[in-house]
Amino acid sequence: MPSHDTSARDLAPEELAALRADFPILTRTVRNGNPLVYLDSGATSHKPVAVLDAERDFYTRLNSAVHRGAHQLSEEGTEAYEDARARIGRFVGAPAQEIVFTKNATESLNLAAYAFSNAPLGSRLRLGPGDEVLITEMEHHANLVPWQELCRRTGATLRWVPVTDEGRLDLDALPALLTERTKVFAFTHASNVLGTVNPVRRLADAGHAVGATVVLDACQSVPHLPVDVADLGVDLLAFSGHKMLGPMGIGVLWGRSGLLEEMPAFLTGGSMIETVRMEGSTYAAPPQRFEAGVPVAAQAVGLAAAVDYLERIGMDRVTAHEHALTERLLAGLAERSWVRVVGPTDLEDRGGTVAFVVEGVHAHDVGQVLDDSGVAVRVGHHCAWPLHRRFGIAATTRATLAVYTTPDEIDTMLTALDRVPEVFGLAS
Amino acid sequence: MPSHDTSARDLAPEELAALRADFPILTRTVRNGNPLVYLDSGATSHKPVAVLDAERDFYTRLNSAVHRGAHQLSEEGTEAYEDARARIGRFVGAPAQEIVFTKNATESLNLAAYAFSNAPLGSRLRLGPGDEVLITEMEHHANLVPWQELCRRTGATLRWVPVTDEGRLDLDALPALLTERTKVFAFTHASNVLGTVNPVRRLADAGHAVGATVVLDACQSVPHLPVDVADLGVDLLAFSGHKMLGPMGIGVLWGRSGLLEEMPAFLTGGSMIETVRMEGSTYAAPPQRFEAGVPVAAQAVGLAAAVDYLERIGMDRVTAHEHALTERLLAGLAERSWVRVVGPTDLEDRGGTVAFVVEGVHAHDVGQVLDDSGVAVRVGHHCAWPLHRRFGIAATTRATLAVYTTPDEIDTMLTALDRVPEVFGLAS
Amino acid sequence: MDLYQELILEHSKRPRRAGLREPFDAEVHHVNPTCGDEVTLRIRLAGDVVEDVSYDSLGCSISIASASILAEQVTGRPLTEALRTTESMRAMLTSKGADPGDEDIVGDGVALAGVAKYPARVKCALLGWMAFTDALNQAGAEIPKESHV
Amino acid sequence: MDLYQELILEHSKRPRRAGLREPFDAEVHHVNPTCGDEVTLRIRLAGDVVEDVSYDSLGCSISIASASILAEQVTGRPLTEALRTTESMRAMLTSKGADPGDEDIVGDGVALAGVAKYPARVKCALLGWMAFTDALNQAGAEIPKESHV
Ligand SMILES: Cc1ncc(COP(=O)(O)O)c(C=O)c1O
Ligand SMILES: Cc1ncc(COP(=O)(O)O)c(C=O)c1O
Repeated sequence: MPSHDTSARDLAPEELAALRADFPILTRTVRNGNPLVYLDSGATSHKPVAVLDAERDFYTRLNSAVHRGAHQLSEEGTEAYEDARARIGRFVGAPAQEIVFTKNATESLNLAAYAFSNAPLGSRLRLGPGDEVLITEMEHHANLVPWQELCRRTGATLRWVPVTDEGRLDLDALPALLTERTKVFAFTHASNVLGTVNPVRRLADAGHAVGATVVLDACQSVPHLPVDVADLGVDLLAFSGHKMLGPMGIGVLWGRSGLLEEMPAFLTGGSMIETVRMEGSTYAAPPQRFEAGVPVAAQAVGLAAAVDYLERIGMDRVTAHEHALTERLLAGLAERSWVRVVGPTDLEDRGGTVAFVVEGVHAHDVGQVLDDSGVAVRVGHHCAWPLHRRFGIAATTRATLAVYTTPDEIDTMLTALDRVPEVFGLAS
Repeated sequence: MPSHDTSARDLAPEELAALRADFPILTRTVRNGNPLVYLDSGATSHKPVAVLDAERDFYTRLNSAVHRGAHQLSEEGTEAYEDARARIGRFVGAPAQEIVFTKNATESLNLAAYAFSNAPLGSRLRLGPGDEVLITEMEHHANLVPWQELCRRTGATLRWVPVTDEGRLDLDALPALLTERTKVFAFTHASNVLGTVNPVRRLADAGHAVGATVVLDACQSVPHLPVDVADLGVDLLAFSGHKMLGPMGIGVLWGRSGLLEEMPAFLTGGSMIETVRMEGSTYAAPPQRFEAGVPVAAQAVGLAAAVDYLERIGMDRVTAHEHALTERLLAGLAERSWVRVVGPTDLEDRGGTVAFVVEGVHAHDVGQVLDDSGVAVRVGHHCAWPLHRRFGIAATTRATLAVYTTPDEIDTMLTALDRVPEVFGLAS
Repeated sequence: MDLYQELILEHSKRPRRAGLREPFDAEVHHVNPTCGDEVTLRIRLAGDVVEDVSYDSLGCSISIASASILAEQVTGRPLTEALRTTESMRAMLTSKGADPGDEDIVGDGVALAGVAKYPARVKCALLGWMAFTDALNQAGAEIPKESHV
Repeated sequence: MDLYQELILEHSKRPRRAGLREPFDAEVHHVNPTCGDEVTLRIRLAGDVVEDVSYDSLGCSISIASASILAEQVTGRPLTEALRTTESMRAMLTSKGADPGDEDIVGDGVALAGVAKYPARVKCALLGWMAFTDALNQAGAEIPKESHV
């Protein structure tokens, strides 16, 4: 993880206990009456009561079609919605008008990708044959398939930065790949499999040097690291609410105002128009241009409550906490010779996502044994199939941490993991 | 409204009172301490506690990335999500696998429209110059702008069925407009301004007779009428959860399986793939093909609870209740010579959406006076600007009813309306 | 209803200086996408002075009254004064009710102070003023940097 | 863990009739998109009899064991019997635990009955059987209408 976090204090046991009381699901028991040990926050995080209450409060006090009414409910609802936008913007260092609400990061990234085919012929943004889109081999399908589809629609060519055996981007390969033909350079901030945190600023600068638009998938960073869009130097940035203690059904696309301004509409309909005639329509300025339909105001308010919650803890401390847990987990796995971590095993530029294989046992079976002890991890390719193929494996077992994860949970998982060689009769 | 509803019993006062207790927001006061009289359910409906509880229950017991995990939480979450799909499907007479979850009707309609430009060249679905898309002059922008954009992308031509002075589709004009060039015929089931309920079956059959794909905007029918996709005879049908007592952030696209099967992917990313390689990907069968990203499971479960709620009342009775209220409202408006209803003034094939103008007073001002008495209506063009232009007006005042609306609320609105001539000094 | 002061109803019924006149240096057309209200506005400058503001306004009483007040307040005034008035109106209207408006600067505009408490109507009251600023820009008038209009 | 019966581990470690053999009438390739598991499966028919099922399976113990049991149960059997076994397996696996399976029909397949309680794993156990049905279709075998496979 970035070095500026190391000074922040880890969460004290009492603090952590108090915080966990805000997440009712953590008291649930699962298989065989075991307490739930949830190590799948990278797929979706749990939500504190404050977030659930904020949504419910919207529905029971302000429920209305925001930006579409002049009555008091709609006025108050609109204010709550726009206030949420401003707070979420501040959280990533962006002015409100650069925050576009979508349904999830996947929609955000598709919105970005479609811009390069919906832009009128002759526009700077419009791609065509000869143009290239550069991604990386470690992308989540959400930052991979939309670019394949863009290339299919436009005749542009997709290229990718390879990944090293250590699970880092192969930066030596970059100069040959990033050329004046590269119109879009899209990559992830933190890998949802390897845990690798990429050198965003350096990559963004390299992208800009050749005139590319730089798109960042920040799904696995915004929930875990302090993120400031100005520092990162990218042009577009996507994340999901549900992975950062917020509700399902809301995502964000941040964009530099100049760029958003240039981007064509994607989903069209109500609330995103300027004028509509049967013969043709004109569209509103961003962010409204990209928010067709009755806005997801309850979810926006819920996400703003999540952001408040994280800010009250302090993102530096969230990072420090997860850093300590990651260290504990990697150390525990290192002690088990039959486990191989896929991704960096050092803590440098690395987040709390740890994928591994147990030699000779399929990830599904590993996960099942853990589940039997109440430990919820994810198994499979984690929507990063090409990355798994790169490492010659079909599936990994992945533990992902969040602010509410405890050291004891890491230990429980490690102990549960020791049943794997037993059950499958490996010499351990 | 359709004649088959007339036998159903209206809601008795005690029933209505009991039902209203399920909607906490209805006890709210607004301007000047007036009780809220919410006549803007056409924009978004309120949500009963059962819906809020269902969502919260998901978050506090089953929260997980459904279809993405093998642990118990994800298994139970997935079951809840797929069970919701089945219940929502049953509500409109469709098998689960024909129900696609989107974020709202706007996304559903865009998904439909993009299919006709994303389909590969040579496919039956792919539009090009010479092809036509037929819509109507009474469409909501959500069923209008996406088709304009489709035509822009493909070179196809947009045509529209005009509206008569009475606010009905001009069916005499249909034969000249619906030809073998028409590849898509998209229209609304119930107008969100006029209240008109269109003869769907007849229009769908006419569309099919020329080989067009028939798309129905059912946003304003599914919440208010019994809807059965088989009876309607259309190919695709879109609606939003938030207008039918459900949460924000979820919509539905229903499609005939054969057609969904043919349709290309729209939003791409995780969960919608079959295989992914850097060189290219293949996609899952519907409905998964159209649900990229971590599914909105909490919202699906909430919407299923809304459907249960409506079914417990019975959609025939919902219709009967709203029918009686519409009659009362239209009668009250007819008594006021300074009010002109825009749309059918008889009750035949008409829902509980009533738009009107007060001669000489702008809708914004009418709405403000109503708001001052606690009556929430919508003012403006209601995302149907061309329709307003057709009637030579910039804006209307619109009251829309729901199952929780009371006769007293209609009376309160009518009384509040009488202040308009006073305030603006009209001779009334 | 404090929103509909006599003065506003007065202006909306008999808008001052309404209609589109020649000659003009710039014409702009602005719409309010939520309600479809529209204003077409022309300005004529004579050196540093706003010689004429003429307009055709389709909208609610607030937007028509506001355009009428605008025309009354800025016509015949030096550009700097007109801009000061515009800035004061904007500040008052977006103050959520905190700024009651300065009658010496905005004249009848103070009657619109109540609009600030109705966020959905602020756009109505601002429509004419935004069109005016836009028209000044298009006419190439020099708008001092400090102005936030 | 009742999921991992001895018999299953046994089959998954030493899958019966594994590998791809010639000659064959049809070859299919099926994947489980959630975990990336894959099976390539070939069938060889001799009249009404399944003469050979050969396969290459990349997956978890459940999917490999299931393929192994499939090969064991259907090889050398008349098509109708093989289809009955397939249908019984499908019914058992999708029963959520209600159907314990009939050993007379599915043989070692009963060891997979526990999988039905783990919905996310049902697909693993079905993978081979779905591939088998698909292969039969591709080979042009006549599958009676009543079969829901
Ligand atoms: C007829 C009609 N179609 C489509 C829509 C769009 O629905 P949503 O904004 O939920 O996508 C609406 C409501 O806004 C509507 O009334
Ligand atoms: C790195 C990364 N990108 C994108 C996504 C997609 O997020 P969502 O499914 O919320 O759209 C995810 C999570 O699934 C992710 O981990």
